[in-house]
Amino acid sequence: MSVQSARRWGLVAQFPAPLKARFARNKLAVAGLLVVVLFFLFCFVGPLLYSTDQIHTDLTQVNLHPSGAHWLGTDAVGHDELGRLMYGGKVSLLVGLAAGVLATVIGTLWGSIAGYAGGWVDAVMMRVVDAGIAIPALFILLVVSAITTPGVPGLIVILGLVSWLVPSRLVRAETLTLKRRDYVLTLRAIGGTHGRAIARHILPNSVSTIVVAATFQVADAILLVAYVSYLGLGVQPPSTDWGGMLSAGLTAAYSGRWWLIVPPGLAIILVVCAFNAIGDGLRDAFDVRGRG
Amino acid sequence: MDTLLYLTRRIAQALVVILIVTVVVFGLLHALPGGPARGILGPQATPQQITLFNHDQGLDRPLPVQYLYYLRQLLHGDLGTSYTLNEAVSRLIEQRLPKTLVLTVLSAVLGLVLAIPLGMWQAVRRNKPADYVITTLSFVAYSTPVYFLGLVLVLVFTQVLRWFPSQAPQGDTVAQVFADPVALVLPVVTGAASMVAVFSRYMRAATLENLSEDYVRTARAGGSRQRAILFKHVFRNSLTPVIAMLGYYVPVLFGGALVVEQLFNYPGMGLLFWGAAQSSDYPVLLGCVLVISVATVVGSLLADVVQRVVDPRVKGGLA
Amino acid sequence: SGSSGTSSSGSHDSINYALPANFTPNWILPIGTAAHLNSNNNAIASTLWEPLIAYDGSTGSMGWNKKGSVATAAAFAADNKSVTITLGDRHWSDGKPITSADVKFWFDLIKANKSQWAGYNPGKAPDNWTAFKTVDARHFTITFDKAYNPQWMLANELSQINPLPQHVWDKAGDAEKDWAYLNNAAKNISGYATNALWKTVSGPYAVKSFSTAGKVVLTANSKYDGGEKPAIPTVNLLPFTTADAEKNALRSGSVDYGYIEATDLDQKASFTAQGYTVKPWSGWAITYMPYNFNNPSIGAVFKQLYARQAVQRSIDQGSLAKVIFNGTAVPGYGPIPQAQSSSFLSATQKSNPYPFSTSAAKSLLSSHGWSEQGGVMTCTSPGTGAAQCGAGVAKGTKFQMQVLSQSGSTVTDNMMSAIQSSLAKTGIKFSIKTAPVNSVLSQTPQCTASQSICKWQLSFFGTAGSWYFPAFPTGDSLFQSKGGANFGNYSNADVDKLISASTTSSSTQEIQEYSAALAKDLPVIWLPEPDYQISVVKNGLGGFSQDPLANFHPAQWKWTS
Amino acid sequence: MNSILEIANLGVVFSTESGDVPAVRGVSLRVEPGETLALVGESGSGKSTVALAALGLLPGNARASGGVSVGGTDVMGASEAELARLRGRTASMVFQEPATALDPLTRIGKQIAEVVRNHRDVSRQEAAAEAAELLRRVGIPEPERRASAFPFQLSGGQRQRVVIAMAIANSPGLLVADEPTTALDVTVQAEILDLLRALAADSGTGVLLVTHNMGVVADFADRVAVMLEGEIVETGAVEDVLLRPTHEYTRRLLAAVPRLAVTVTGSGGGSGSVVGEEAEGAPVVELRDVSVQFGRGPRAVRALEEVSLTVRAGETVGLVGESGSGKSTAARVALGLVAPESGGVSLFGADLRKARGRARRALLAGVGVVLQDPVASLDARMSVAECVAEPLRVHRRGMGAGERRERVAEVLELVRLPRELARRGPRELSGGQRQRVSLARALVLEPRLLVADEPTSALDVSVQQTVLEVITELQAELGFACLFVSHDLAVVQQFAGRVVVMRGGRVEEQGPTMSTLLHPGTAYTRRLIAAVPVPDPVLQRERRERRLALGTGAGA
Ligand SMILES: Nc1ncnc2c1ncn2[C@@H]1O[C@H](COP(=O)(O)OP(=O)(O)OP(=O)(O)O)[C@@H](O)[C@H]1O
Ligand SMILES: Nc1ncnc2c1ncn2[C@@H]1O[C@H](COP(=O)(O)OP(=O)(O)OP(=O)(O)O)[C@@H](O)[C@H]1O
Ligand SMILES: [Mg+2]
Ligand SMILES: [Mg+2]
Repeated sequence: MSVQSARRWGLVAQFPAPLKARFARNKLAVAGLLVVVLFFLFCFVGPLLYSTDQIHTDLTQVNLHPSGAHWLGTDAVGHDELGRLMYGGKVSLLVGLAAGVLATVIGTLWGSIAGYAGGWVDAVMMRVVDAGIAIPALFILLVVSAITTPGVPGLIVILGLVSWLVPSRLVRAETLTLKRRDYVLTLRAIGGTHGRAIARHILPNSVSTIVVAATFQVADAILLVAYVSYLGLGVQPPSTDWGGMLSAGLTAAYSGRWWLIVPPGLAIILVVCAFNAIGDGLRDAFDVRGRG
Repeated sequence: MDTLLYLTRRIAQALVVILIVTVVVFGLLHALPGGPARGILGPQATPQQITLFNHDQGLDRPLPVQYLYYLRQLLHGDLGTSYTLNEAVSRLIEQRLPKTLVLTVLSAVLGLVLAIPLGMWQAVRRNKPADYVITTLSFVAYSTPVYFLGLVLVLVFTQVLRWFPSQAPQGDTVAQVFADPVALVLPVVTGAASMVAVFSRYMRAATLENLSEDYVRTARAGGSRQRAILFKHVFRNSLTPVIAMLGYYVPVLFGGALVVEQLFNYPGMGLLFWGAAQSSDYPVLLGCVLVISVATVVGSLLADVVQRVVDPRVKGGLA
Repeated sequence: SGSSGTSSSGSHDSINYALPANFTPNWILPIGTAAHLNSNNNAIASTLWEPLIAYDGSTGSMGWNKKGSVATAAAFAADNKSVTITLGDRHWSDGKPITSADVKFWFDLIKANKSQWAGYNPGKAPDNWTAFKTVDARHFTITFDKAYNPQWMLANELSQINPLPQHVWDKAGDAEKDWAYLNNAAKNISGYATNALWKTVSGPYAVKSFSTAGKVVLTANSKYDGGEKPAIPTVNLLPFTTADAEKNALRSGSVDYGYIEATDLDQKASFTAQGYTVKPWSGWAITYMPYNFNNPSIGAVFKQLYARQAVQRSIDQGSLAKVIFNGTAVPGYGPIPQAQSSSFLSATQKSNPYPFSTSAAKSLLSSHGWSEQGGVMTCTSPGTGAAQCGAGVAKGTKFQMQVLSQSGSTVTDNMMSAIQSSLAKTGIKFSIKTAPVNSVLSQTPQCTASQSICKWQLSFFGTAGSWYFPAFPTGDSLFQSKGGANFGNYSNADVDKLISASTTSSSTQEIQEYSAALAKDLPVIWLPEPDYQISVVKNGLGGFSQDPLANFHPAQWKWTS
Repeated sequence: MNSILEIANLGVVFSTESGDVPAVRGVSLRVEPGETLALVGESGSGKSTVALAALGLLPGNARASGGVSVGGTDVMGASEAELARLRGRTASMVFQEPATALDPLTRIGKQIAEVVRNHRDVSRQEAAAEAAELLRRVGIPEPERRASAFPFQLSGGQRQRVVIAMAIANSPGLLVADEPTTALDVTVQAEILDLLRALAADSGTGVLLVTHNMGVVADFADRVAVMLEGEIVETGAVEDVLLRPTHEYTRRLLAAVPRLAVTVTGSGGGSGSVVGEEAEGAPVVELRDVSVQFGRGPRAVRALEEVSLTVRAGETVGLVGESGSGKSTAARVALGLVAPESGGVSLFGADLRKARGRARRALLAGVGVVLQDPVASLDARMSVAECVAEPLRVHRRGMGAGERRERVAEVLELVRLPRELARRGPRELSGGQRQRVSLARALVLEPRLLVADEPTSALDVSVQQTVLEVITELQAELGFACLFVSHDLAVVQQFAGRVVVMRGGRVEEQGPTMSTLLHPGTAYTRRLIAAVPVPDPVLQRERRERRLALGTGAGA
């Protein structure tokens, strides 16, 4: 059952068989995959089955308890909460996924170039990364969001731009060891180009590092979206995301309106957990050492 | 000698990093449209007052001049004066930083003290139920937004159970803060939660890796018990990579401190920073970012140095 | 010491008052620059140095509170071109009498340093005060440049005067040097409780401690001989980082006088059960969203009155106040605060000339050459004719606008969502961008169409009310052409005339006309005025009413049980 | 019976993702006190598995059947606590890899003392003193001072001695040594074998020695067991097995062992020597006074100092010397992978450092490279075909896919690899196959220069022989120059026409192989040759005596 569900996921299907098997053996990872798939279905297919108006507010229907008409009640401006969960989930998942991937792509390029070039190029590029790590992301977020409206694409770019640093360090470290591998040296000794070395040897061999980093980046990005929304820098109405829903719901914590807090809170926790578990499973699966 | 050379290099690098930070931060701040004056003086301010403000703060000069001026001030240890708080930035930091340090250091210590044994234990019980349970818990701890976790803790422990006060200690000095240890519990726990999650994962991975090292087999062949091998050998070998991560964790700790300080009414650096961002208080913002980046750089420097102490191999390695 | 961590002052010898979220007191001097003199610092300063004329709402209605003033009478000349003021028989805490010299000291300081002074507005005080003449130790005369409405002069100008202890503070005998000296001394917060300069006070309280983290302890001034004798010996003013932190403190009972947010109103019962009373505190303020009439893309549309009417008619202030604000806001239809009854309010404004109706709004647009395309109203019939879009509106212009709105408040976010939704029903696309309030203010300046900074269209900075008036609610800097706070460059010659008339003539006729004119001409989008704060007050604390000018008056607080 | 080790009908199965691997089947053997049993056999035949089973140290995925008893204790049935009491006292083990066998963060004295205190109730000081004494016994100079060294501060040979010191700390009855010397060069190897021999003689310790080096077997063992595919195929006294093998596999194994000619009468000399002595070809690669330094400051390593050497067309030059003497570095300098600090390098008469772009590529197109480590030389993510085709993709860009496939198949055939292998990944090959793939890649462009760094180090002797034959044939056909790096003097003697002996980054001596190796000009070369064990127990015994007489002053 679990192996099958893992197989259904496209990405896994491309991995060599033992990898897939090793991933499938990690029960948490498979559960994580299942959760992610379910949430994607919930957010993208769910609205077809349970349709609600998420564009207009309805001030006559605010703060209603869960009922047959509104399975999870309504929020402070009259949106159906279950529908909102799907609607906001689209943004959270999309932004998380895209920002995580963007950060990984930038980090991978930066890190592999720095690591491969070495010398002063590496020194300069890595000082930039150090400086990036040393500047609080919050500061960048505040400044950038003061300049431009963070729509969904904007948010993706901003979050991608503040979170590529860690993957870039990882990939650089990986590149540093890979470029000294004998097959790269052999290629250099017979006159192969740098581009070929990076494209044919270094990147493919760091793919495990990169894929694992990407998974964790996605998890972190979803959390970051939530954090950013808490600070009031998230997407704007009529759009929303789970973080925005949660922080808006926080004010209702003492009013007993649990349905405004628990569902988005759980959704965030579950999805972030799930991506972490997948990342963990992938790392285990790629890691040939320490088995058995 | 070697160490000295290494340290000089690292410090030089750190200075370069901080210089880059000041340029970036300064540039970004001044890229903001509108300038701070209207925000600081409020809607009622007259255009004359705004001009006067800009002149007083030197904001009417060309940007490079302002930057050089700022650098010169910095070299004299002067971080400028807050636009809104009627204090020198250095004084503000002097007042707030120790409070935040108390919180973050306690959180970090608590986090590590819990995470390290947990991670080792998980590695030993790999893929057993205990490992799964702790892994799941640490994923949950990591995945819960800090503000949500804090809210839940406040709700449960201060409003329902009433075990702890809802506010962190309200004293202004470190000594006063420590005088009220009960009030420190919730803020410290909130700050430590994600730390435990992250570092127990690191520790688990490092321990697993070390357990498959040849030296473990050698020790076992010499008749050492599992427990002795874990504590005498694996522990120290696994700790080094974890220490290396600590340096880069400083900014994350500060981010967490911001939320904790908000939740528990504890005016420290995080709130100073947040308040300054809200009120366009550039000198304070610059000061805070500078402090955080220096802390990060110093943190990773310290982590390196500690690593050199713990791991004799590192000497001469990376430099 | 961690006093606020424990329970509130059971002894009735003290009171714990929660300051607004994220505000730390940091200025003691009753004079200073705009950056220092915000209303909370002001409130603390006025309890230490009593104002000459306390013109506020602390007695229950807007007027001159003589008990809290140093002056006892103000006699305007028949031509309304000067006033002669009588001081009460009052003394500084060091025993010296309060004399005209102390007022003149203030007058000279402000005259000489007016550009630095927070209260300065060109053409207004002190520019329009031409002379200060000391009659005797307790009488003096101030002459104006022309005739003024005495009520306006008292409420908005003379009320700013604050007698200062000249015998202690006049170190140099030179107004400029004294200003610099005093401002410098005030820059040392840690000296507030110790510096001898701040020990000579005239108000009901003196500073006992003033922590740099913002906690202020006031202690009753035993030498106080004015009308507002302090009833509680010790007043603790407590800073809070966030409203949530403050509410947690309230819930655990460690605050006697705090506040909650509109969204918390349904927890009223839990606060009542804890021995609190919930008392909304409404402000003497209006709330609005300015249009940027100079915006290059949509400014021309904003200039059309029918377009502004369509917008205003799409906003359901009644529902917003009731649902979003939980009843803690009052709909406002014009430039005069409506939470309090006053003689300034016109019948036109009160009766709401543009009641909510999206269908009416829609037909307004359709009848002026707009038609809906893809859900958004689009100008299809440009021109200046009666049934056309109007001057400057090009064919194909879409009725879409963006507001730069203050972040950090759930209620504001909800209100914006609701407005967005109802505007959409009219066919007006309304998008929202949020930023911290300071950022909003910085990014929505007065501008001309060619400036890059002029891209803003609508601005909202009124989570806690957009504009707090002095006692006399004139609109001179708000809606007068080129007014200092007329962000959107609204300009209407008739209104300009009414505004100047309201400050000079001595009847309320002009200001009522001004109220009616702006209620009809819609210089901004009128929005509900939220309460200044929803106070939560320990049972047994009484003897005061909450001042709509948003100042607190500790001397009025009493433990009654 | 009082055998110290008795294994009866041992079977071990590993469970892996791809199914169960039966590694050992029905192995029975015994070791008497004071006796050395050598376990030999082809790579992957289960030698290490037997050794680990003897101490109950099999990894978690192994299932064992049969009986193992050490000093009367049943190892299979024992609890972890019982095993802990047994290990390090009754039986102990020396592992193959000295680099990773020690805890990098614990001082070596403490690690030895730990073993002592595991089994004897002695104070810390006493244990420390004993550790120092053990270090002295294994021949580490200044043992008191060295006891406080960390493993990384020791050379490989010294580290291996520390592991041995740990193993003999409690005078065990049984010592299991799994390839204790493979990672070490011959001089150090000889010393360690002497040490083990002394131990066996002094304290009557029984030794189970796992090795693939027949010289070591001849030097050291009393009896030999030969393993093939998890089973023991032949057992007997060392003279019998090595000199009169009965099983066909044993015979094959012994036939492939390269023998170092030690007298002038020995045939020796491969094809290389034919051209070698005249040395008339044009210089293909030339190092002139090359110095190389790694690192900076006080930790700098001078890897090469004023090294000059020339390889001419059609000639094979053997580069020999002890480990760390700079052989690989010299090869890398020749390839342009390491920039010399001073001195010059020319390739085909041109200065590689000055060549740029197209010219550089043209120069390098004539170079074939086999680097030292066969595992690291192939990208595990490529198929064999892709690996071999890579030089074609770099230099013959116009070549069509079909043509390329043809050429790859051709070369694979040259190195005696079946065509089907082309689709597999490097991980799915044996070590020997991998090394041949790497050779195929070096030959695919028909090079004018082949630089081969230990191209046979990881191979079984039988595979090694095949590979060397291939290179020789090709050289005869293509006439390329060959720089051949090896620490195995026997191989070099067979294969190279000229030999360059290196020591500590300098060229110690060079000359035609035959004359240099038979009449070495320096004491260093003599010592190097004397330390090579020959796979003949009788001959080897004589050689050992002579070597000891020569005096091994060289402390590691
Ligand atoms: N942990 C393991 N898991 C799965 N298979 C293993 C494991 N260890 C060894 N094997 C397999 O068992 C067989 C025997 O391995 P072993 O290490 O005993 O060989 P060996 O004779 O020592 O070879 P070598 O001379 O190369 O060291 C091999 O086929 C090997 O692939
Ligand atoms: N990249 C490097 N950085 C630092 N030192 C190095 C590096 N490569 C080699 N060395 C050092 O240079 C010296 C010569 O090394 P080299 O690899 O050439 O020896 P070798 O003769 O090939 O030894 P082996 O027989 O073990 O392969 C050694 O001391 C080695 O430790
Ligand atoms: Mg083996
Ligand atoms: Mg080498």
